Amino acid sequence: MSAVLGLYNYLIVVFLMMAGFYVVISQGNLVKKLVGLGLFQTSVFILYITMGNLSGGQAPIVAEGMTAYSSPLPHVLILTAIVVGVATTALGLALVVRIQEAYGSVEEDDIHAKDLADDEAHNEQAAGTEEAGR
Amino acid sequence: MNVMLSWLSDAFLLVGGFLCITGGIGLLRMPDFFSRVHAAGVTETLAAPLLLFGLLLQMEWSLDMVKVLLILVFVLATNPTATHAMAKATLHGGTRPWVKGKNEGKAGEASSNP
Amino acid sequence: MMTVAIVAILVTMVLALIRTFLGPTEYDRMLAANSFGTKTVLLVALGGHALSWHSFLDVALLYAMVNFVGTIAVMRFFEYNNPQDETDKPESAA
Amino acid sequence: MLIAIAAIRLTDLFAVVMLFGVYSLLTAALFMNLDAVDVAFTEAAVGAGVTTVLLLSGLRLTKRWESRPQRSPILPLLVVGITGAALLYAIMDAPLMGDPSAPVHQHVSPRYIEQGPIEVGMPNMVTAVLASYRGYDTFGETVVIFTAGLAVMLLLGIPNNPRPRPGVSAIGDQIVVKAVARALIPLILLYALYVQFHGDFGAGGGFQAGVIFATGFVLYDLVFGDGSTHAVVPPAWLHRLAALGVLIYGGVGVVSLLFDKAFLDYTALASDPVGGQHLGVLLVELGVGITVFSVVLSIFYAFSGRSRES
Repeated sequence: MSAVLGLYNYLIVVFLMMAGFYVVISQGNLVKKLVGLGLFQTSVFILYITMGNLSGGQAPIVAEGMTAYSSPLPHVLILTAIVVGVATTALGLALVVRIQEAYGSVEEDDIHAKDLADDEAHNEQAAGTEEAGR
Repeated sequence: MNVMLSWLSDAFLLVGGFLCITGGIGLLRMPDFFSRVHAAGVTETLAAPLLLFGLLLQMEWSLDMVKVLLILVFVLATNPTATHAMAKATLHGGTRPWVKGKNEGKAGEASSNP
Repeated sequence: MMTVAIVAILVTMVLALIRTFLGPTEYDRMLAANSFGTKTVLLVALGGHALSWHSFLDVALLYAMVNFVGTIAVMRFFEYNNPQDETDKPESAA
Repeated sequence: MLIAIAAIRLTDLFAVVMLFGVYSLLTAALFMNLDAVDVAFTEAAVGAGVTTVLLLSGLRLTKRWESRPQRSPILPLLVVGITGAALLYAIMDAPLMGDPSAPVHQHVSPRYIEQGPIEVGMPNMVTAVLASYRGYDTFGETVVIFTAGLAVMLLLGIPNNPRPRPGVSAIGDQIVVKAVARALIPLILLYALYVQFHGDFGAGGGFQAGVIFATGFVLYDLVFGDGSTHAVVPPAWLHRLAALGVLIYGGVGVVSLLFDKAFLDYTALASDPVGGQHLGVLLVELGVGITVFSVVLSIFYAFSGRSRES
């Protein structure tokens, strides 16, 4: 029983991670993929913080009469990771906005179809110029 | 004196918790948006100070009490503002309050929702 | 009594969450999300005292601010979409 | 967990983003419960505040409704299922939560906990580790944030005179909101400064303070209309500020080099080591705060200043 309780947080982590993973690989919408990445990211955060936790411990800020503290190292790593995460999310979003402007869509299928059409048009054009050259 | 304080605090917490749940049920059960605004906004505005006062009475005198008061000010300032703005925006957006007997509100709600 | 209050807040949070999921209109979702945020502030304030967390009040104060900013942002960006909705809707229905 | 499922199912991206904000708040509460005050602080400010605002403003530039995927979800589900099963198998061996003999608590952590308050002289170990022991890491992170801001600038750019947006905003011109916001914004900024300089003693520090400070200005821009913040903080300044923050951080390192100490060894900054550490951490946190603030705000400018072209 205690094993189940002790691993409960890890279960949450696995679930969230898989949910984020599923969104990233199955959904066609790029904005939603970003949200999925966010889910995945948060699950990693929770994993680190869970590992750093100490039963009977205290937040790692020195207080009178306390000897047991949670490990500060994972906290530091995650703290910076969160802020870096928002910066990278913003970068991804900027890319999505540019894609929307270039293709008029943020759905993966539409973009792919458009790319294929462009390629075909380009090939035909190339073939056409070759013919003309001959 | 202390017994008085703890009784008072308990009473505050109890009433606050009750109001909280009332608001939650109202939020879930009310028929349309405008009545839900009442459920969420009005009860919350009373429940939050009650709960925080209950907390305040249990705490020892320190800087933390000032912080609780700050939270109180913040919740009291932002919550009614946010609900007011939301209600106004909804009205502006074309949704009309649901009136008993008429079906207009439902239609308005349906049209603003795809 | 603290426990009772905390349980009450938790129940309310669940109710608000259900409304956020169901919410027939966007406004309902906004309202429920805002209400959920306020409840989180109260939960952190009360729960932090009960479990004697460190500097929980700072966090609660921050939540209160962020909640307001988030609500305002949601409203700010909401009706911008309306002119496009007409063009977007048929696509999504198709 | 439930929120995650709902976020997958809903096609209205607007609602998805809102749910993501709520989810973020919940995660922060979970972090609180796991004794990670600083992390909860950051997550609340960043996840619930800034990410929501950015995603919403990005959403305004793209489409709101998602089209239903045509492909069958079976293959992704299968992949996810297999990966999940592997992970589940892996966590069986993971140390139980809160177990003192877990590897995390064995190597450097005890040293940080025992020696940190003595060597660096500040109660908040997270700040001590962040700015002093792991100063290199944090410097790297700051540069990453700076670079990300730069990349967004390159991709989108900040228009100098943003055109008024088409369509009506839901808040429009509400006097009540404006009045309340006018009263609250100074409070937010003051609180950000408190977080910045109180980071040595309690939860807080440069990262959080920068984000909160930026949030105050974002609120101003949201309430008082497009580009009104440009008059307060001109976009041209932001680039310089972001660079200035990184320069402060690097400058502290160079100064310590000049005193024949290692890069970012703050003991060089004052006659007694603890005082030097204090000064160094303060300066470094200030640099981080300035960079984060200006990057977040300029990213917001970049998104909000752009109008949809279609």
